[in-house]
Amino acid sequence: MIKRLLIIVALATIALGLFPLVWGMQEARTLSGVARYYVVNGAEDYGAANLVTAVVVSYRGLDTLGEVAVLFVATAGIVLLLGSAKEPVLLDRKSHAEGESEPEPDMGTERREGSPLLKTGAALLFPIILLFGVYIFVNGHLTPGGGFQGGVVIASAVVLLLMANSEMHMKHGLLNMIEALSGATYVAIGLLGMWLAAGFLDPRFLPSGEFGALFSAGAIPLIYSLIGMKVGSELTGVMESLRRKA
Amino acid sequence: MVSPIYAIAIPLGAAFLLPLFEKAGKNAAKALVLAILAALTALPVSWLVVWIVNTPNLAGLLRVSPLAVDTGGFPAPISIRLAAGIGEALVMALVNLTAFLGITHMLVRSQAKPTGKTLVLLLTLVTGVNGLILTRDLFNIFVFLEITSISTYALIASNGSKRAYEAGFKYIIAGSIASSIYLVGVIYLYRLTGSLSLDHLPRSGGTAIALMLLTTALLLELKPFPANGWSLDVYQAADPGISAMVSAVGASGVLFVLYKLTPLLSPTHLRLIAGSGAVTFVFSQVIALRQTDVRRMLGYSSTAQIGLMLLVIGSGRGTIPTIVLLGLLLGNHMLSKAGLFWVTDLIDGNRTIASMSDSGSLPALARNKPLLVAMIGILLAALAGLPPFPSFWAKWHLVSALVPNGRWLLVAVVLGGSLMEAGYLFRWFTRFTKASEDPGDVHQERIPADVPVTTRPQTGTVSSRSGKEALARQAASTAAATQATTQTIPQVVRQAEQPVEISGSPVPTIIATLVLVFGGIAAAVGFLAPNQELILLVPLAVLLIGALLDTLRIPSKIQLLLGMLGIGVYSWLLLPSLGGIPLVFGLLFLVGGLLQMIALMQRKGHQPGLAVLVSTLLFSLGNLLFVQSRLGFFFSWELMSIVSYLLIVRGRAASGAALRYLMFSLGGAYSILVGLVLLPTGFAPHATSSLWAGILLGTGFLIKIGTVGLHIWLPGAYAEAEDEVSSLLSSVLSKAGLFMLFTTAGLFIQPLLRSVPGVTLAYLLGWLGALTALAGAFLAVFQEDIKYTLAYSSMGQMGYMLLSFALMTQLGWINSMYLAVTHLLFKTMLFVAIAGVVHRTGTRLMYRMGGLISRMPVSFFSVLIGIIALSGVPPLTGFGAKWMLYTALIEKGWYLQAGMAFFASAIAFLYLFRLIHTIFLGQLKDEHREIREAPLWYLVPQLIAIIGIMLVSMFPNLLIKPLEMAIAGYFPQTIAWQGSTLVSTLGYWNGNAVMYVTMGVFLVPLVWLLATRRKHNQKVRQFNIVYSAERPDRPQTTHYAYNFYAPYRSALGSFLTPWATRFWKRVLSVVRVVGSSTRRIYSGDGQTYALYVLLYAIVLMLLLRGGN
Amino acid sequence: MKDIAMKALYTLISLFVILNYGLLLTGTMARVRAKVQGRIGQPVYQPYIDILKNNFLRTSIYHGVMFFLGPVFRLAGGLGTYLFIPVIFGSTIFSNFAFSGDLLLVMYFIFFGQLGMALGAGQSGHPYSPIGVSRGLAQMTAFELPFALAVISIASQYGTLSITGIVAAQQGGILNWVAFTNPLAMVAGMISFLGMSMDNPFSIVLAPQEIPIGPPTEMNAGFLGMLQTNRAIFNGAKLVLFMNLFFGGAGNLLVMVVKTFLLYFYVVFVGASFPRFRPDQSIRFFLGIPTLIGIAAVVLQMV
Amino acid sequence: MIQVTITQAMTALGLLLAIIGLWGILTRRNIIRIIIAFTILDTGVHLIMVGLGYVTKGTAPILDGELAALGTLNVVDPVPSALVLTAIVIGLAVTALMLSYAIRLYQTYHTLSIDEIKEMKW
Repeated sequence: MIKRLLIIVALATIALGLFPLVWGMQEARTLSGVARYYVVNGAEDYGAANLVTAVVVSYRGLDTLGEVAVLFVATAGIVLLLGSAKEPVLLDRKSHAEGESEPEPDMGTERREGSPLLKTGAALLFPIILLFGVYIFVNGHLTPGGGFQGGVVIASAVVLLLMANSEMHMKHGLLNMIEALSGATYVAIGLLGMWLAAGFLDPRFLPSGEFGALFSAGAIPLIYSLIGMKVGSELTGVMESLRRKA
Repeated sequence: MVSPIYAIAIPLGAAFLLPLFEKAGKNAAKALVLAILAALTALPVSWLVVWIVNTPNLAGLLRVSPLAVDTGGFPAPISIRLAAGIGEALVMALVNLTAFLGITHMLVRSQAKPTGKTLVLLLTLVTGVNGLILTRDLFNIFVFLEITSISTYALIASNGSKRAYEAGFKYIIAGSIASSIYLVGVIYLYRLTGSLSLDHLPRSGGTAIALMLLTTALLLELKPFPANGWSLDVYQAADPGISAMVSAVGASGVLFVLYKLTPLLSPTHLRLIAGSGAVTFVFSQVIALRQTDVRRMLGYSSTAQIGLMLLVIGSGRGTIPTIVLLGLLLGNHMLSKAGLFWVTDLIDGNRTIASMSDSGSLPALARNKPLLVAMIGILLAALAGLPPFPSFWAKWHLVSALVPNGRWLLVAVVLGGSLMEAGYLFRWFTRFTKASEDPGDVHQERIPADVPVTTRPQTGTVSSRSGKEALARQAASTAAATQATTQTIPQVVRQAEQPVEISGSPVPTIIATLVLVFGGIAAAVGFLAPNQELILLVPLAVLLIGALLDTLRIPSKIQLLLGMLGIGVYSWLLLPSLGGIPLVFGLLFLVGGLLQMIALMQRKGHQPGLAVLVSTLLFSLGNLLFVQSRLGFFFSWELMSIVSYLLIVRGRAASGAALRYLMFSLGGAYSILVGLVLLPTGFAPHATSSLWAGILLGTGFLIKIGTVGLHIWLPGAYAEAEDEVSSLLSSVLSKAGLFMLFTTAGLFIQPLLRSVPGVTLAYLLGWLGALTALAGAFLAVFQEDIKYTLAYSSMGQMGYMLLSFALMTQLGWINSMYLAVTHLLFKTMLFVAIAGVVHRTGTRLMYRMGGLISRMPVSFFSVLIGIIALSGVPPLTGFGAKWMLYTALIEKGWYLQAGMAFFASAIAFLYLFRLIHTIFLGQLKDEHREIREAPLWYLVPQLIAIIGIMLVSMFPNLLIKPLEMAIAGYFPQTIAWQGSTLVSTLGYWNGNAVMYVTMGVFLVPLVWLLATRRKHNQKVRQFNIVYSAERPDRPQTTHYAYNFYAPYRSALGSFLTPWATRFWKRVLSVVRVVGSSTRRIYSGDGQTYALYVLLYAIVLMLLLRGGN
Repeated sequence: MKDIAMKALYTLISLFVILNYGLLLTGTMARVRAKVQGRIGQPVYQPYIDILKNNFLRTSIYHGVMFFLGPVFRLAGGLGTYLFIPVIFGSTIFSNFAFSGDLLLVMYFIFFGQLGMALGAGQSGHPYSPIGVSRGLAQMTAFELPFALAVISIASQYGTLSITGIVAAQQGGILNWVAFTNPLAMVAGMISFLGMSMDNPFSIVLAPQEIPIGPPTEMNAGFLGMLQTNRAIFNGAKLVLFMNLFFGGAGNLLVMVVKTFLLYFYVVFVGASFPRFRPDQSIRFFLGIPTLIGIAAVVLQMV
Repeated sequence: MIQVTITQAMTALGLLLAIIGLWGILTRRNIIRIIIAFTILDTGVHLIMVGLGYVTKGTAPILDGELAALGTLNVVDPVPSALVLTAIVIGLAVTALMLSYAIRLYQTYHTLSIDEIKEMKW
């Protein structure tokens, strides 16, 4: 009870303490600081129409590399947690001498087979969603969207498929390969930027092309594509791991 | 120079590719990881090398322009910048080295080796930390923070244990809240300044709250007390290899980020950081005292160390740059803490080493794996901040920075916490260094259970029937018990000596230890060189050489000979350059030490550590004689303390006593530390001084002397140490404190002593001395254990020296040194003779001996001379001391002190007679009928000491005149010489004449008796006495020895209550209760921890408001 | 050379006088005590007979070297103590060896004999000896405290520790005695003296009547004779010391005899009037009132 | 009448969400609910970030014809958007990891109640 009271007091304090900060913050009338620079010079610097993309992939490219790494770390962590660690012995279960490969009908809830509607719909939609995902990351430097968004869309396609076919499994080897190679290539592109252009992750070692075209803005589309593939494969892997154990 | 970008790009790329390498072969992946970590270590080292080569001096090195790299092709505020300055390079090198060793450790151990994803996560963890260190962008910091955190979250679960899952989940909850706070802080900061680059943030007032949010989040990531319950579970539950990485590597990055933020922060922020660190430091130490799981204890210690570093970051500018201080502390912490975690991993067949409980102790470890134990000792010493390890120097400079600013609370926190830390760390150490029969706690003296304690005759005689029966029963059972113990002991030992297996290779731990050692030596050279005091490192060199000899298992005799040779040469070179008081004490320390070493020659075979420690101790005592700088002195003093601790801990049942010794020594050393810092211009003669410096220094020295109230370490340490070592401690080492009192008084306290508060101090000191003399004598009277008797006797004698010193008159000081010299001689005789007796009889309990005069006449003679010299009976040296003492006291007008001293000296008769009687006179025991005289190596130093005593007795001016010269000029002359008569203002004393008269009056009756009675004399057998109307046939029933002064005990009643011991026990229990009740806040509930995190943040924000 | 010969001669005279005086005093007091108890008592010359008898016994049992040396130590202690005290103020013959040390020397030399005796008795192996020693030493520590305080008080009063100096300061009339100038010190000292004499009520150390207990339990024949000789001399020495300290010393032998006789008579008087204390009682006694008196004496000198 | 700007509205909403999230983290017993609460907290923070990046009457920072008509500088700040993108992904990663922890905890402790998951303390 005291604890509950303490929580209320704490949250009230936070609310009261931060509210003036929130409420008193004047809405910006115009851009200032680095943002102004980005907006003014973004197109010129990298030739990317989507300034957010320019910021994400190039100006603050290191953040994005880190972000990819975070996702990668989380994937690795999930695999470590759910995949490789020793199987705990569950109540009222025979010991799992058979090993890891068998999918467990776990948690007392049987995994149901997808309905015919879901199955058909999934089969129909899967390539379209996949294509949509690719579209999103390839055009990341021009329109809203980018590697992460595209990757997530791709992963959602896979989720759909997995929901439809409970017995289906992704090929881990292939996923790993895509993940590893796209990640490594990303780093390599970053290094190329350093060696061939002005700095690490500088996309301008490729020609910037015509402003607004698909193949423009240096290596940005390339990077976004790699990110898209990596994110897609990673999220797929995550889904697969979670599903297999849960 | 290689760009810092590779430090991120390469490991990250490798991490991405690692799954593919894994397919190519497990070893390929492992090799790749190790190679990358090696490269990461080499990278910052290469920068450092270039900088060092290119800059002429240290100051320039600290101002070297950092190696900056912008990403994305644009300069900093627009893009993210990485920069590596000297600090970054230093921390990176340390982090990567530790990580390299840590992963190597996990790969070469025999338990679960990291493969696949674990390896990937370890690599990303290191990458994240490198990123944290290098990046100059606030949001980028967040990204790397998350890489580090998420790697950690996942790694915790790597051993797949239930507890690890629990710990990990709690960690995530708390960590996520901290991240959210950080994000809010970053976005506000961006909104207010329009920039995220650390180098381009304007310092404007409006950002204080945003900065505080950042600071709070970073602090929370650093696990501050009390918002850190979740982190401690991690240390306990996770794989020790992972714990080491989390503790050593993970935290360093965040810590460095906080350091990077400091230029932006206001003094209020910094105060909050320092305060947070201080609170964390002290409470973590207090709670750590109560831990039973070593890993959790190490976890608390980690938290505490981080707190200390926060304190350093927050407390601002010091005498040396903060980054150097931080580097010292961080490097020390990382390597030692990781090393200790690895150790628990290495010897953890049944988790025994990771337990603080008695059942979990490993008594056999020290014997089976001496090198391993030595390694653990080094790691612990480094962690506890003992010289010469880096944190020792950091501690000195930290306190030097805090004291002048008057931040007393922080000083108290730092030193108090360090003391507690040393306490629990070394308590763990004793768990596996002690012998199996060692109870491990501190005990007054051990009377075996076969003595009927309940029927202790209270009125002092055994004439009552029950008393006699009890005595008879006791005798019978004693005999039985002795037999029984001799039979059972081997069994006990065998049972306890389970084989201790090292699982896996200790090489990485050894490398970490060596890096620490060499880092410490390098630091020592670096800090001592500016004062031209590199010679102070001689003891360290001796220690290293000795350790080498020990590793080669060179017999102790040879080692001792080498040591004696070394000390001889050292004395030859050093002593002629000294004069006055240092010369007197130089002779005392070095020549006295040589005398002690002779007795040690008795040891056969290889005695690990014995010779090297003794030699090192003497060399570090030698340091005290000529050291000039404050730091140099403190270094030597602490070195002396730790070496003597190690010497004591070698005793069979000494672990508890040694720990107590260490605690008091360190407490004293910390008091001295503050006192030294308070001295305005250092450790050199000058005319001004402060009262507090005097008091603090004095307290430190008084602890070493064993002044009453601060003495409770003394009896155990002297008694439980090995027998010859006791002699060394009592006769030589105990004078170190006295010497420093003389030195400080002579150099800079003297002006103070002329002032009014100084006079009061000296007066107090005098009373302390008198009380010490009295308490020592009284305590000695009632001991059954011979070594405790001698130990308390030493304490009493030191009391006289202190009293004489406090007089601050010519005669007083002469007497103090006269006592010091003669005490060296007669205590050597007594302790070494007793060592011989104990060696032969196998017991230390006096009532188990008796009648040994017939078996060990030389030892008896030595003890006889010793007790006469000690008691002050003319004509031997003791009387000179008494005469000078009382004369000086009465001259000074200290009448009551004189009365007390006289009473103490009368009490001394009691224990002295008891000592000689119960051992050498009375009835010889059956089991001692065949024993022989003490070994020759014991007799030699005794004879030398006897010769010394006799010489000084015959010709007191041989000693007194040089002493008079040594202190010439300090005080007005109050004594005069008329021939060989020493004349004071009150009386006179002619040592020669007394000697002749005594010899005359002794010889006359002797000749008479010989002439008249010789042919009538009839020697009878042992039992030819009539006692209670029968002839006794058992020595045990007839030897009056147990509870010898029972009437005195009953007469004194509650006067004998051990107040000091009680007081210190109370102090300890208060600390423990605080620890126990404080740790209740760690309820184990993840949500409660989250609430703490939140409340902590709120409190910090409120404090910021209040501070502005 | 002549000086030394003369000094030796004087010493012998001094010793001869004190020995005979001591023996006679012992005999007389034994007689007095007997009278008090309603007995006739021994002849006054009995101590002479005892010593002679003991010295001419056929056998003397002995238990070892230290046993043999014990009486030697004891007698040496008695002789030495006596010889470091100037007996007659201003007399060359009776100045003894007072030039070698002051009051402190005498106070500590008292221990010399006691310690040696205790050691000798210890080797006998008889448990009663160490029991006696343990009681004796324990009691000694207690009564020495008020005595030491009294001495300190006197030393501070006269600014000297030399016995001759103290006696000299008391010359010129009975009112100059310490007994009157510093009565508290005198009281403390005289109570200590009772303990030092080991007569009732502080006689448990020797427990002479009931059982043969005390340090000399096993001493016999020549050893005992030597102890008896010592008792006479040592007693004399102590009496002289107290006379010098508190009662103005003596200008000639007659005064010395009168004063010491009265002093000894005081001990016997108290002894005959009081029952015996247990050791712990006597310790507590001495550490109580007499010590407080001693402290008061010292404090009076300080203010 | 009080003029509520978009920034104010968004940040206030974000704060409200964050506090709701914190409330959930601190009071819910079920681990899954705690995780959900965590995502709410995250969303709140993200909302604050985006809200602070709003520029009055700004449009999306994509340089196309539409924007050229409005004037180049009339866009919202692209930096918070970029940061939020990163933050979202990181939040996702943490959430996924928490969920896998939840699975493991359920398997080892056979409960999802955080009350019963406190084996280690002090």
